[in-house]
Amino acid sequence: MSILVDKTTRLLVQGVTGHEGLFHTQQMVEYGTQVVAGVTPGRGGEWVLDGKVPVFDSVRLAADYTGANTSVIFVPARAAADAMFEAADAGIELVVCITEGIPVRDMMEVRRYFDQKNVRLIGPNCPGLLTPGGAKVGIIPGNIAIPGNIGIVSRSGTLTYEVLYALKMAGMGASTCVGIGGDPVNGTNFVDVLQLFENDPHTEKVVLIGEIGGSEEEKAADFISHHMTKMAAAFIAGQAAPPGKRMGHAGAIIESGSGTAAEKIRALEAVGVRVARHPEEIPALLA
Amino acid sequence: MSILVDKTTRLLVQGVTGHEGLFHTQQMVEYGTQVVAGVTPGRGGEWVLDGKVPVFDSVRLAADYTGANTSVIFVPARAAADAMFEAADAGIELVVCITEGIPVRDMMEVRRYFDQKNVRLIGPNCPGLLTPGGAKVGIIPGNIAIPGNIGIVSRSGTLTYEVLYALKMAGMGASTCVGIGGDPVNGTNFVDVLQLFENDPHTEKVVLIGEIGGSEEEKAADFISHHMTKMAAAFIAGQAAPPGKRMGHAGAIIESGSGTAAEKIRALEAVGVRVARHPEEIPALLA
Amino acid sequence: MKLHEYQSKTIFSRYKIPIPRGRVAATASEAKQIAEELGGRVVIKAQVLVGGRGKAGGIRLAKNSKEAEELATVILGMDIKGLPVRKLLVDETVRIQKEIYLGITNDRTMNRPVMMASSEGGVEIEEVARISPDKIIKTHIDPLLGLRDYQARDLAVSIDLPRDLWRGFQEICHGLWNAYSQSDASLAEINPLVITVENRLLALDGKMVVDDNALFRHPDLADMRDLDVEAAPEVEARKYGLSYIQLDGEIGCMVNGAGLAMATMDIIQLYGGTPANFLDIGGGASAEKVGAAFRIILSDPKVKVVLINIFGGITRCDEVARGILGAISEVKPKIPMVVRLVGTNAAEGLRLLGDAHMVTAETLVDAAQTAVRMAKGEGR
Amino acid sequence: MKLHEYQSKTIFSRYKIPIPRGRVAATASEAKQIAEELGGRVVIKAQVLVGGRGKAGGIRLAKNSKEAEELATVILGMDIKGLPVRKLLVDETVRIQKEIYLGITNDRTMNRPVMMASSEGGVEIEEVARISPDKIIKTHIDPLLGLRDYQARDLAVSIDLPRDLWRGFQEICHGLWNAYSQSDASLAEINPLVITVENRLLALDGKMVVDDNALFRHPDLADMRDLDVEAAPEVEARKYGLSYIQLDGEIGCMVNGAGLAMATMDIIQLYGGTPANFLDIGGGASAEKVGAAFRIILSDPKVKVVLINIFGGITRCDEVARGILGAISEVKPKIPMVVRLVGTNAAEGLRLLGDAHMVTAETLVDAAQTAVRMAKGEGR
Repeated sequence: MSILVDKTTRLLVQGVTGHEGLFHTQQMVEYGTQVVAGVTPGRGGEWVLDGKVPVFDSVRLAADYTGANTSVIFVPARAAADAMFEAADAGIELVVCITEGIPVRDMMEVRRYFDQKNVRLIGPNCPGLLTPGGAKVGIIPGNIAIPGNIGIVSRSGTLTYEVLYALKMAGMGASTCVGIGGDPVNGTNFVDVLQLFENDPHTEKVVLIGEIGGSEEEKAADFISHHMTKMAAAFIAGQAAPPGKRMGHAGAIIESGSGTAAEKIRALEAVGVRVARHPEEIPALLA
Repeated sequence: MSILVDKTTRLLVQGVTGHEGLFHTQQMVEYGTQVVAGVTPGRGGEWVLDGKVPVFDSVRLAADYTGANTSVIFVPARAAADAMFEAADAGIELVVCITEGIPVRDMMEVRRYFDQKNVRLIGPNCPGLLTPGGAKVGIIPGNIAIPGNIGIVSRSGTLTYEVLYALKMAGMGASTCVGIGGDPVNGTNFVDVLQLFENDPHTEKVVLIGEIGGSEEEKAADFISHHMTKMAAAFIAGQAAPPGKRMGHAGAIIESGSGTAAEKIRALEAVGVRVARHPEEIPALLA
Repeated sequence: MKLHEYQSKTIFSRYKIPIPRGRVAATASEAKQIAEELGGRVVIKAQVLVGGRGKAGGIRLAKNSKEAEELATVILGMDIKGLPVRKLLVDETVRIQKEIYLGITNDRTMNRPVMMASSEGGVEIEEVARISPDKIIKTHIDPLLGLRDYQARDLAVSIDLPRDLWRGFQEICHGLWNAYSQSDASLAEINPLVITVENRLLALDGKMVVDDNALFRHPDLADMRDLDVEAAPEVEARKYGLSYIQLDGEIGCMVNGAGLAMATMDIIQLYGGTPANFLDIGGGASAEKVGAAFRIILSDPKVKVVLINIFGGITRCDEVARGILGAISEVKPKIPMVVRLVGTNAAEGLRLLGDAHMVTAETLVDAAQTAVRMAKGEGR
Repeated sequence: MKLHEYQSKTIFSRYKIPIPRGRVAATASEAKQIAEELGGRVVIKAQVLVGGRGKAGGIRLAKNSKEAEELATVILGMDIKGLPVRKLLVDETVRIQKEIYLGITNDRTMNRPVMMASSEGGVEIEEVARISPDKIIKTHIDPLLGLRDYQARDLAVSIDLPRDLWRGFQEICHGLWNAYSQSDASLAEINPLVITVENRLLALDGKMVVDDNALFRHPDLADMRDLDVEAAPEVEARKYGLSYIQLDGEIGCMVNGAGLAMATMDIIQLYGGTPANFLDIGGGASAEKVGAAFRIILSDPKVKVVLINIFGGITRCDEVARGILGAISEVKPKIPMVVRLVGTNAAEGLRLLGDAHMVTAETLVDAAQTAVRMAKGEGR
């Protein structure tokens, strides 16, 4: 029915007592996600959300006491790399980092470490994961999607919500929606998620939402061409973006003339992916 | 007939133009080892040993041109870690580091890197490898051993020669002799080599030569007890050594009362290993 | 954040990279004095953060201190590609034997930094990459290990550097790597790195770009920011946590989320309009933020229509609508606006805006088409 | 190489670890002056590189500067476990609320450094390990990543440190890690790390051991070596590239190779003798090296016999024999010697020595048994 997260996910929230962390923890709990623990150093022993979620001083303690297997990170950018290392070293299997604005050097170190430890990282600078009707890990609004058989993977936030919402309006549901984030160096990429969707018996079609910068969309096209049997549609943001300027996301930039939307669209169309001209066209392409 | 090195080994010598490097390269060539290249930065394009061995400026160039798959390192201690990284990054499969006196911090970084890259390191501060009649990679004198079915693994240099020589005098030969070195942090350890000997159809018995310090001999005893079918004899040096003093080798020290010879002998005897009272007793124990 | 040549070279010299003697000047008389100190013959270089200074006449050779003063006066009066020249670097002149290239940047495909060297220095590296890519030698740096000495040596070997310069080149490589990693840079470049006729290596020109996200660790670098480089509205936007980039079109955009903001520009273009800007207001939409966004968009006289596209997820659309109304009553924009709200409580939000006689739309297609029509003066 | 308390604490303070105010003194009048500067009440600590200074009376409290001078005079006259006291540390006194432990060493089983903390400070950590091992909290440090902040925090949590001290404790952990790794230490220890009644953390005592092999990177640390710590012959041996450790026995040993040197000591003991030393002459055996080795062995008056055990591998035994003969003709030792040569050209070597009327042996067993008999005055 889904990839990465579902009703069995035992979630821990790093930065649970912060403004953002607490708000989204409540949203996740209300959605039905099993939030088993929170971590805020110095606040161990407290409870948040009217006694629903216990707070620990460290990830290790939280994981030991509660059996958490997934962590979502809401700590400030300057502490985020440490939070990711802490989660990986404590044996967490899936780490989802929402935090935006983490230095690239930190992320290169984190990525290097996670690759070698074989811990899966989603993000950073991402909206997280939503398995409609199953679990919500991150900040994707729960009410904009319904359960279904379409897998969505995206570098963007609200643009993804737009697509989920358009699908819902068309009566189409999602198996899992994965926001991989808009940073130039991140954890899981398009190809990783496409592989998971290809192997998931409950996903029948996939939507890829890319944008300018880097070459992950081209790699995705290559993967789709050689390894995917399922139907794929896509949208690439940034056709009107000028070169050399960062379009909000740290990774969304056309450098030395490469990483343009046109290139990416060409690569995807060349392998049979139907590329939408605008987000609201996606449902029709999947019909 | 052997483990790790044999007639097919294509050897490269790092530090080939140094005093030690050149002398031992000659010895290795005379023994019949296929020494295909040497490396000394700044000396690329020269030849040593009367045109027998070409010199390159880097390991990558040497490996690309000659197909070297094994490297032996004779560079000074302060450049040794870099030489090991260079070899690993150039795709060398087996790196043998003779150099003594490398800082522990360097070796911890090297070990961490090699573990993750899955490159095998022998040493440092070791005499290297000898497969009698096959190949000599390092500084073990070629004339003190004859081919045979006994595998030898040791933390020591001349003490090992003593044992090889005693075996030769008794008409007993070696499959391969592996000097793993006397430093506290090194590459391959006793257990790794015992595993290789256990799997080698031409090795029938093994000799382990340990010394005070650390707990590798205890780990070896544990391994022998659970995973070895072949007969094992051992000698442990340092029964008369006082605690708290480094006995020449950086790793040969009894610290906080642990790492004594008595402990190690007890551990080995407890799993049926015959422990010699002195090196010359070894051949009798194997008979 | 881009650093000026003089700032980059000052950082390089802290890491033992040899640079020409010289100093920065803000006036012609300072330039004259520096020229005197350096023996008269100097090169005067405009400090502006764009390429092509030389071709624009921003780099000139002075034979003596009087000429230095004259040329400084000329260059300080220049605008280069729209940027005013406020500072000059006055450097000793150097007799050059050969120009090479050395740089580091992040390779996002490999998730690690890459050091590049080329025997073809003095021209833009992108140019070398286009014409003779085999002249660029690359080595990737493990972020946990840092640059290894053998890697620097391999570069020296591969660009056929004379052997007597290897040691010095390796030291420069390590200096550049340390400057790069310890400054959280995303680019550090020496172009050209020259071999002088005296057979010394010297970093003649330098460029660094620092990761904005890491400036919290580098207050000294943050202080180096040159506000002249960016359009004033972009500077203003950053103050309010808005991400704004000015473009050439007629339809101003206000969107929440970077991806959606790009998609909004794209759909405007798709239907024949031209976006005037990229603007991401980020999470939430307080009257204060929306107001600042309005002011910034409207500061562009080319803007004929504003298209507001908000996806209400966690943020509720009725709250956003109230923010917009508050901002409008304060800013009082005189040009038409099209508002599209979607998601949580969108109906209520659209009702509030409709009551205030604003043009509302339900779909992105509808909003874009309406905005394009209005920009063309065709009314709704 | 062990560093003195005052040296270790000076290094700690460079890494922002808070230490008591204080200074080192070499004379009683200096101690008096420092005490005056610190307000009179001070603690005077003998700077010797052995444990148990306190029990030996090497640490005393002075109520005023006059008493400081008197106590300094006493302590500077002491020998502690055979080591003369040449320097004192004069520190301000501190009111202590609690003593904790913090240290780093290399864990050779894990091939990485380990940081240890304990709520039981002020006693030897080995003692804590023996009595209540669960009171020692350990965290291993990835040599490529360094200490992570969460690890320091986890230690603070695990030793039940009050929360208001966490931030300060984490900073001390980072300071200690940086001091450790940047000094190539094999031990860096703060014991006790105290919480004062004013609720401050303070490193009251400090110990560092630095990797001898890494001293080439740290000339400043190499200069700190205290030659008083080592027996004079050990210092002398290092000059010649010999590795020598003096023991209590009667049979002096000269061997090539550390493992074989230990095995030689072992076999002497096996046959009822007592080794007088460990001595590895390393590779080769020049007359100069052998001569120095003889002089060092013979400087020990307990030595009754010398056993020379050389395995000729790369080195040829006849060359070694000539080296021995050369050294003997120069040093002229007056006690008997047993020489065993084995390996390449052993026969020739033994013949040369036999001609010079030396006792030779072919096997290690024979050599050891002969030496033991001779030491007991039983002749060959």
